[in-house]
Amino acid sequence: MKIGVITYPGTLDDRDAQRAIRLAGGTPVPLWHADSDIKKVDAVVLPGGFSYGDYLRCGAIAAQAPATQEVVRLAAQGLPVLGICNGFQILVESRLLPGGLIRNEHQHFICRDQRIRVENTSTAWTNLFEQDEEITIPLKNAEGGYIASAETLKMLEAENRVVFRYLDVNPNGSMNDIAGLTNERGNVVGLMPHPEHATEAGFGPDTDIATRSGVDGLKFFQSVLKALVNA
Amino acid sequence: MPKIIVEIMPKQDLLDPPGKAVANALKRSGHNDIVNVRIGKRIELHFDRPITQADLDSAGRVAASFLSNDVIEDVVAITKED
Amino acid sequence: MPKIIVEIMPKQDLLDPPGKAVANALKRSGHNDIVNVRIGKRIELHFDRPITQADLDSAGRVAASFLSNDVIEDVVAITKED
Amino acid sequence: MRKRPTNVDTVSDAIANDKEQPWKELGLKQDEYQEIKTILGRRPTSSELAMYSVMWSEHCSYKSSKIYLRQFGEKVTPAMKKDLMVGMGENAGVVDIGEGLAVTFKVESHNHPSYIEPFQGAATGVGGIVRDILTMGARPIAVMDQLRFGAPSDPDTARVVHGVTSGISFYGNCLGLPNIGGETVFDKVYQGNPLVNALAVGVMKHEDLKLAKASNPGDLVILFGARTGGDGIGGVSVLASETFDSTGPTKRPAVQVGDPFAEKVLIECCLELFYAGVVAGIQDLGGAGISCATSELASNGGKGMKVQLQNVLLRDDSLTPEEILMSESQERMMAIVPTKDLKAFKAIVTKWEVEYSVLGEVIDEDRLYINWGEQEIVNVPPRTVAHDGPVYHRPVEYPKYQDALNANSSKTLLRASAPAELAKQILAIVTSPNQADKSWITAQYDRYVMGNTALSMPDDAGMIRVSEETGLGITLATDANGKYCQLDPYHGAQLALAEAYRNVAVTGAKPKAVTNCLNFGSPENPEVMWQFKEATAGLADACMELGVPVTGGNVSFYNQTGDVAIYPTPVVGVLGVIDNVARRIPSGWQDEGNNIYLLGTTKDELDGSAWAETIHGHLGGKPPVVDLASEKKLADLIHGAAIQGMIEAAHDISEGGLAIAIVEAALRFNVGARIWLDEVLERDNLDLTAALFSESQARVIVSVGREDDVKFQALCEARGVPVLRIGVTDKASGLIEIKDLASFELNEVRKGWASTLPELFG
Ligand SMILES: Nc1ncnc2c1ncn2[C@@H]1O[C@H](COP(=O)(O)OP(=O)(O)O)[C@@H](O)[C@H]1O
Ligand SMILES: [Mg+2]
Repeated sequence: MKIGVITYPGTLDDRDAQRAIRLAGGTPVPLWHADSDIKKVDAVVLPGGFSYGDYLRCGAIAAQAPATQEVVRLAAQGLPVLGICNGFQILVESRLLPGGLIRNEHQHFICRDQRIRVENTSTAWTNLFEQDEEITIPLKNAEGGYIASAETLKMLEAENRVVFRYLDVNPNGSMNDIAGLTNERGNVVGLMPHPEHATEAGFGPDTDIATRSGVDGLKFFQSVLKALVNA
Repeated sequence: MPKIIVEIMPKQDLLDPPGKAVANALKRSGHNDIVNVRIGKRIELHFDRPITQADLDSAGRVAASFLSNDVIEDVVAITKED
Repeated sequence: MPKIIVEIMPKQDLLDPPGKAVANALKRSGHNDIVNVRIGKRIELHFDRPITQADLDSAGRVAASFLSNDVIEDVVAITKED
Repeated sequence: MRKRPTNVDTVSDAIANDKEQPWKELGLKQDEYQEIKTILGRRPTSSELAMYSVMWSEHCSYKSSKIYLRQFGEKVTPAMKKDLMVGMGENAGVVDIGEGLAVTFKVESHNHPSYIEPFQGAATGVGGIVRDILTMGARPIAVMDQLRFGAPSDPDTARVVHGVTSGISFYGNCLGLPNIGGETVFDKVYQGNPLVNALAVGVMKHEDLKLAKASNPGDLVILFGARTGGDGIGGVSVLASETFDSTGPTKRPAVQVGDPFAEKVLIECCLELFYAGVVAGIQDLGGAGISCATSELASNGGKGMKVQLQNVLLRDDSLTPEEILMSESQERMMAIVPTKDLKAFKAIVTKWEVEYSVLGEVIDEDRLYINWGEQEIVNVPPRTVAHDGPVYHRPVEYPKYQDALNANSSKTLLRASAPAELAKQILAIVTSPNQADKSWITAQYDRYVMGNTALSMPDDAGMIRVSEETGLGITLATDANGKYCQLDPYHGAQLALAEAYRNVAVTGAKPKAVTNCLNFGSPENPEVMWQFKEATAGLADACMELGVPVTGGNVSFYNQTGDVAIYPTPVVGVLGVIDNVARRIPSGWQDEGNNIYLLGTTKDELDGSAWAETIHGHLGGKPPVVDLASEKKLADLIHGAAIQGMIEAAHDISEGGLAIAIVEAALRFNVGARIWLDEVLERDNLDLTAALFSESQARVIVSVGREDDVKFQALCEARGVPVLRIGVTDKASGLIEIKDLASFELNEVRKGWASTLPELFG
């Protein structure tokens, strides 16, 4: 299975996303923001980073890129898309997901090992999790506060579209402790924490067993492979 | 230099963490009469020729579609300065 | 709601990375007449009573000393709105 | 549009008429100005004056430190040079780490700008050091930051702390470089002179090594990256006002604004240029901008250059040639490109949307010619600008206060003997700003990006995997103890090296090379110069003894307010190599029932300690005794034991002594321990205060699984490392229990330890 990873100017976690796809058993395909040809990939990851410096609004400039436009078009046809951190911001700016992401409540960039709960396991990227499974993956952002109007929030909750919720601490002031969302169809998922940084033992978050041995993020990428096989 | 000035504010009923932080700091330093602070953007678009009505129209479109995000922000003013 | 609006821009000679990024994005989407973009702040100070001259004076001091950093920014306008 | 200036001071003007020049305002001495006239056989043009004045400044020419820095290159054995691919003098040193890979690393100061504008000062500090690493042909892979702030209680400290940490966070995070460690120290001596040092490290294949030289006549000189603007050139305004008509800008800003996004793009673009093989030489633009890049590239290559300064792409057309020559606009590079490769060069920079312009070409003549349109404004031998600057033998004087300071030992300070009192002291030190949890700062830094971070804060050193195939990795630690250096700069510098070396060793890596950033007061003060002389000698001697070469570094003088200098603060960074990062040793305990050993012996050494400072507000006496032979033995032992997988955790003992080391090892994973000190007290003949808080060197605590008990002790004995079992880990209790002394609830200790910085800085 070929999974594309888009690199924008200022993208940082693209190689990490590619490594995670490889570790899950998929074939990563590097994609370039300026190219609307996304090489017939079976799914796309919009990785983390600071596309265009995150100036103006995070993800706003990247949302205009030819590759993003193509992803928006194909997402409507069911292409699985995962937006991580800056990728989530790009999805929001592209209107593939509702609401907005603003400056963290405490005003600082924050990097921490974050516990979250998986509340929707029917998406393309979460089907291997147990309902309400609690996992730990790194979080690192300065603009991760999720906001939306009261109606939007109500709709998201009613339609079970909140996929991930923060546990223990709400690290950025997100409404309803929202860490990640999906679209109506369940093929597009965006979240602030970074599953790709918890896919290789030795380089992930700490666990009770050993330093940096957490690999809870691996299931995101295995899930999409499974969804693609079943599709 | 001729310029068009676009002013954008966070939506009234949505959170504005930087504004809140500044409001708290002002309160701590005794400015009790300021009940609230909101922080938005002032974007200057510079031209090297006089600005036309067409420029203003086009700036309005850019302001609504790209410079601001209407889910979380409002364009509160578009003015020109010669 | 009565408010004082403080407008702050990056100093002219200094690099303004956000402005540069937006200018480039506008160029890419065909807005070739915009030669430069600068991005500053628009800060609203809200009051729950009419604004006095004393408020404006005090806002001027706060704008110069706290809301802006005079090493890299200029306060370009202080206005009130009732 | 502001207009491009035409009225410039040309070489023919300079030949035709002598005139008053503002050499003094530009920081030159009378004899230096005379020397320039002698070199040129005429007065300099104002552009030449701009170039010489900035290149001959302390910052660029190292004129006061040069004679001392030489010893880093001289006090070396052939064995130390063996893996050194590039030594002192280049943008950064390069070390062969095997498998065809090389590592380049360097630490640099950005102290003064970070006081004026903390956010931008610190941000551009990170940007600058990263470009140094990139210039060597390497991909930058991590950063670290070494910070010294004033007293936490001072009202100005919060401004600097917030600005500096968010500046480092912003720039480093946006570049996608994991921050893998650093230092944070508060002391009122740094009040008006905070220290902001930043370290960057990069990796490359041997064959990708690049040097900053222009050696082939005909090659093109290309400036690329950000446009040149009027920032960071406050100083040359005197020249601008002289040569420019009255409508022009008068005062340019003295600070620079960084654009990490532009730098990130520049990094990727440069690496692509390197791999394409289209760059014959490259230099980053830092201090002294184009003046530095042109003269150094030409001088290093033993050639000359012809440059058209009007080809420089500007943000502001009104910049004068002098200002363009000196502008310190960030995120720029200068490349030397063979004509035949121009097309390929263009394609790559265009792909990355990076602007460039061809400024001129390399010529086969020992001359740097710079033109402004038709007019010649610079005509100089490049070496005289870049390398043959003044060298000072500044007066040196033993400080008048030194003897009294050394005589004022901590021996007279009251020592507690009641267990409750000692327990209180432990907590006081654990929660003091200098020993407290640094997460408030480090949580603002991305430690995950790139997916190769094997160790970072709060472990003793940072560790990065450089080869995904073999697991080959590097370790980095930096240290400096200004108080020790104030008491004795020679040994203080050695103690900094010893601690960084030990911090690298406890991760299981082999220490390999050294960088340094020497932060001192004014070189014009003979007592400061004495400290500098002592510190450099101490460091060079210790490097020789430990067999680790200095590969590069940086000097920052004038860190003083009025007559009051900072403590001498030589930050020392040690690079280690580990053949597989999977064997790394963390600093905290994790398993149940492991034995805890104290390696090394403890002396009664409390002068300059955290105990003396926190409990008594005292600084005086002599720092702990340096014992490099023992450091080396200890490092070899840990390396040997790590290869056999015997050590579960290792944590070095430094500021705060054994007590703090125990607390830190427990807090790492929230695993407690039962500790007994009777044998230490007896063997080393100590009282409890010394056992808990002495800062004796060459000591480490390690935890070892029971099954390896006999083997480990035998290994220590065989290698002559003193070893004593002082406890066992205890996972379930949630306590640190020190026999006959006190029992600490880990959760309570953590609360105090973790809340200090948030309470101070929000
Ligand atoms: N300014 C900083 N930037 C990055 N890391 C830091 C900084 N200050 C402290 N740290 C990290 O926090 C941890 C604890 O620091 P410290 O107590 O100084 O270590 P040590 O006990 O080795 O002296 C270390 O991992 C160190 O690298
Ligand atoms: Mg340590």
